[in-house]
Amino acid sequence: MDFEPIYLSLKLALITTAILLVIGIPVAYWLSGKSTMAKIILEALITMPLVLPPSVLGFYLLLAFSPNNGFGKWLHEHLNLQLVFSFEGLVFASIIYSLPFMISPVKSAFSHLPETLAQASYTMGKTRWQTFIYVLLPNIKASIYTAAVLTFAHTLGEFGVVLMIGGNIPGVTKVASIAIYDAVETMDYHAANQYALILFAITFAIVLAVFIFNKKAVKNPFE
Amino acid sequence: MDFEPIYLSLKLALITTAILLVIGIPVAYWLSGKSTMAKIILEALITMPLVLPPSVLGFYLLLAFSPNNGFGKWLHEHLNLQLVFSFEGLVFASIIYSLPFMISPVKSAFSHLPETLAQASYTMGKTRWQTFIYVLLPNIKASIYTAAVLTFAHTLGEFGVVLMIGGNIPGVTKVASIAIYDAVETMDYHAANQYALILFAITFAIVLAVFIFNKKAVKNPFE
Amino acid sequence: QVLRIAVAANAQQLIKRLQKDFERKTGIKSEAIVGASGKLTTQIMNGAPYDIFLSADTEFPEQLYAKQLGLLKPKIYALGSLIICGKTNHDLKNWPKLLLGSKTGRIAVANPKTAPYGKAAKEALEYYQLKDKVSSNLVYAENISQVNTYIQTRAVELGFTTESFLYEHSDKSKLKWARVDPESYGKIEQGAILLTYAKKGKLKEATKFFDYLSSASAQQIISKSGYHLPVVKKS
Amino acid sequence: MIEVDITKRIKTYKGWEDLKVKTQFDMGKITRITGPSGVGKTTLLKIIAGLITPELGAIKFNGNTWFDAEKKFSKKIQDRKVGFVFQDYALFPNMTVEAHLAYGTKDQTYINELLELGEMENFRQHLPGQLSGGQQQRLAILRALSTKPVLLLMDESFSALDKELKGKLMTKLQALFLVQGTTVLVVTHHDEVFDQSSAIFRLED
Amino acid sequence: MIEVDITKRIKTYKGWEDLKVKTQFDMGKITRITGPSGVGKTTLLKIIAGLITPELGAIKFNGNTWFDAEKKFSKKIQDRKVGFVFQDYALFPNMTVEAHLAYGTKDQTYINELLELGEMENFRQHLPGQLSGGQQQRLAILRALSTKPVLLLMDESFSALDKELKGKLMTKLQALFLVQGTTVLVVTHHDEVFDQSSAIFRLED
Ligand SMILES: Nc1ncnc2c1ncn2[C@@H]1O[C@H](COP(=O)(O)OP(=O)(O)OP(=O)(O)O)[C@@H](O)[C@H]1O
Ligand SMILES: Nc1ncnc2c1ncn2[C@@H]1O[C@H](COP(=O)(O)OP(=O)(O)OP(=O)(O)O)[C@@H](O)[C@H]1O
Ligand code: MOO
Ligand SMILES: [Mg+2]
Ligand SMILES: [Mg+2]
Repeated sequence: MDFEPIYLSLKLALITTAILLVIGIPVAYWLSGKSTMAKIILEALITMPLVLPPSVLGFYLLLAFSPNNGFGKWLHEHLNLQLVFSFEGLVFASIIYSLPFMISPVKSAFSHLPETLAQASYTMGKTRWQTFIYVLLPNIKASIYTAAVLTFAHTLGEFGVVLMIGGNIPGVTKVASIAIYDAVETMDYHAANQYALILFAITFAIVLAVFIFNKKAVKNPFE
Repeated sequence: MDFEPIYLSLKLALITTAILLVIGIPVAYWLSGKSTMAKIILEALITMPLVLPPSVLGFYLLLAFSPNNGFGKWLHEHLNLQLVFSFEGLVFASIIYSLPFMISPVKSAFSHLPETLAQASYTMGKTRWQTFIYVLLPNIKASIYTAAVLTFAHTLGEFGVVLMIGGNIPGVTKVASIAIYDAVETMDYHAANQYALILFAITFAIVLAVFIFNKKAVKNPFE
Repeated sequence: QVLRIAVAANAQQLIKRLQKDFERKTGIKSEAIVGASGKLTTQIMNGAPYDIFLSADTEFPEQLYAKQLGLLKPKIYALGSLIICGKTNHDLKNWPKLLLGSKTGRIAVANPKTAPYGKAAKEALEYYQLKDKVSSNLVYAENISQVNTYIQTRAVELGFTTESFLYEHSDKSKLKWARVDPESYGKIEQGAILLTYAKKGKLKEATKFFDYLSSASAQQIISKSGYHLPVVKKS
Repeated sequence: MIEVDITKRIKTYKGWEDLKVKTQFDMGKITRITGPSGVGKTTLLKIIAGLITPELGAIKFNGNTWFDAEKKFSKKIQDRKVGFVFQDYALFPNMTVEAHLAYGTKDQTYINELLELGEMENFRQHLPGQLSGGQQQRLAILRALSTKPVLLLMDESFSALDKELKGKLMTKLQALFLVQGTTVLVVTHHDEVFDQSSAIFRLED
Repeated sequence: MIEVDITKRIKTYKGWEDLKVKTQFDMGKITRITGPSGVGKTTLLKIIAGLITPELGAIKFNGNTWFDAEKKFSKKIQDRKVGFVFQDYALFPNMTVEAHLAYGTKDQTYINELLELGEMENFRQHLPGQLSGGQQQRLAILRALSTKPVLLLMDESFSALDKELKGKLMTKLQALFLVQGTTVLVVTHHDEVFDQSSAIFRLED
């Protein structure tokens, strides 16, 4: 049993979730502000990558990032960044693919917060940023945990995009989802079950830990 | 250009979203109540289908529902229900696959509501059900729209599960995502682009309409 | 219902031609369900409504037959031919030397575990003792179609694929290619099987198509689509 | 007669403390509940309404048991037919003023009567977010009345109203209580709330 | 001197109405703002704090322009250095009592001073959800004071407190205002709020 794919998967999912937390939450906050037509359109656009089958999304990404085509070539020559057949590419693709699962629920949560919370903070001389960090974020913790868990799980199971732009290179882009898929394709059901079980067990433990932690944080005040 | 796959996809996504609204919201509500260990574990479990690559999930569903095996056989003989290579099967699989995207954000939204809202309704003699329908639901509208949009888009783009247990049968299980995939695989990029564009345009219009409607519903009180 | 033929991804171009010819001759309409051989096999084992299966190898049809999912013993309908090709500036005539010498970019092969063409490519690389030299350049595709996609989009410089790729590629001008010496890899025997499912109403049509596969006109199409013809065994 | 004899653990500045209440309230009367901030007045009202469960004791309403810790019995909130005016109003953000009342009664005449009583006739279509503090408080009172409760529990329900309005409103409310035979428990720090004809219960530490 | 001369469209029962206010408030003094429910008292405070933008007019604070509709100028809320006690408190559900104050000042001595002033020393670790109504209201006042504002805006901020507590608190607050030179605008319906030494501004329809 080769544990490298599982390690790679967890690494990919962790990095993707971390980056999405950093990018997604501020964007969600911004979107939750006074809604303009531009914001609404942007929000709808963020949902669009979902509509394409992952492998087709992967195909379009492949076109965009192929080192021999315009944009991919430019990236390669100027930033020395290769987004096909590389781990960085997987991270990038996963971010695009999971973006809406981070942004949308968090945005809704922000928009459900009463506006006097932020106002109270502003009158205390706090900037928008301080207000965001100390007042708004902590009060939508449950939604953020949920969004992070969905993103994490979704990235672990992602497969079509990864298969297309990753190239299944052992130790670099051969993540667990592909290893399981391979095992199923070769009808090595034993290996498939083993991989699936391990992935399940690890993820289940992580998700459970997050939820229990969340429960503790939002405890019933009369207990 | 064959429009049947697009029609099938929209039908599948609509039915799945509708069923998930009906099932998912009450479950989310139930989960948002006094949190017990059992609920936390269940919530973690709901996330698990995500962790598997879709085609592998499809594989396990195929095994479970295969008319040759125990459960699938039973379904077939007693309920005359065949869940492999049939549209019903796709609906069923999509429901499992998209479940967490409906339940998790809605659950978080419920748990962010102040508990005095429900209490006020109970003192007015209203049952839990009435309270749910008239008080709680309307106050998490934004989250429900978001969850529905994510579910809808996710089902449209779903592909691995569908391909595995649906089998790409024209008019029955050949949805747009598979048609696009097919087109890419056969290097008919023109058709792929066309399908992708149409799917994009339709979905974009639907999503935009939902968001605009949502904006109108949650209007700024000082306007 | 029309006749349903499950087809390995490498033969998706071939099947279109065969379908057209078959319909012209018999008036029987058919539809092709294209996929990786392994996936199609799993589906058939679990009740997929397919009448005929054209695999990329012989193992999968044999497995189906062993499970009594086939009506007749599988037969070989074509021998695959492996090529190396790419949108490259290099001349591929003497490709083993090219790979040995100059610095090449990424090379796509189908997954040797799941796709017969991948296995063949691996054998060829071993035969020319290039395996270690190029191993860091290799990327693995799910199936042969994905290799083709990589070649098409120039995500890779070279790829090992089926000769029939050349017959579906519309714009061949930029494409360089060379046949891989059949000596260097094991035969890619592609097997077909008439499935038990056909008994549910399409038996006559399915049998006709199964027989048609060995007809002269079918063989002509096969050999013009990038395949060799199987040596007909007397039984 | 409402008989209350309960013990509830609450968390105060001293840590966990027992809130012990043993008293009786007359039916058909208004009783004012007073006491220092944080002593447990709101908690007591919520216990009577069934929103908080005490650890020990029992509550009887007119001879009917509403709560009995020993028998592990607690009458359903819905069946207690109380009206509750929450200290923080707990209005429904999605409902207009009129919808709040229509949620409690189908009787349009009664709805109009209530709107007039609270001087809210001209705010029928307003949402809570569009109301001033005093308007919200009045709506909270009207909503609690909409179900014609047998027992009305009011938690500091006049604090946001000006003297004139408060005076008029209390006169009209007292008339209504008389007609409907409502028993009223009202938590307040303000002497002028129902000052005539009301009993006082003082909750002490 | 605070000079206010503004017009704001608000939605009342008559439809869209103009709230017109033209007045001056003395510096370093307490001014009570009264007026019928819904007349626009809260709106006025929010306009002064910069939370609501009027359509017309200007606001000057000690000669400095805070708002000028013609010049499209509005001083940032953060830079106005006001303290605001919201009618509905707007406490931060995630912060303990002590954290609320620490959010406004780094000075632990001052925090302790405030806690004592509000008789909240023993609730340092409580979250708003664990506080009684009166405790929440006191926290709202203390939080507004934590930044030592030049101008304190209080919206019906004593309504949930009992007479004794209110009396003590107001005496202590007045001393503090004197020391810090705070200008105070307090919206209230209750005559006993800062009854001595305060000016009155009545907002009419
Ligand atoms: N959810 C809670 N969890 C823990 N303790 C609480 C909770 N709610 C209230 N308490 C505590 O219980 C005590 C009584 O609270 P209660 O709200 O009943 O007071 P009250 O008499 O209504 O006071 P006030 O006049 O200030 O509204 C307070 O000390 C408060 O800190
Ligand atoms: N967000 C809003 N949208 C529309 N109208 C509003 C909004 N907030 C308040 N109003 C209206 O503006 C008017 C003034 O409200 P404001 O809150 O300033 O009154 P107030 O003088 O503070 O009354 P109270 O003493 O009842 O608190 C009210 O008639 C109210 O209905
Ligand atoms: O079974 Mo295939 O034709 O190698 O993808
Ligand atoms: Mg209270
Ligand atoms: Mg007000």
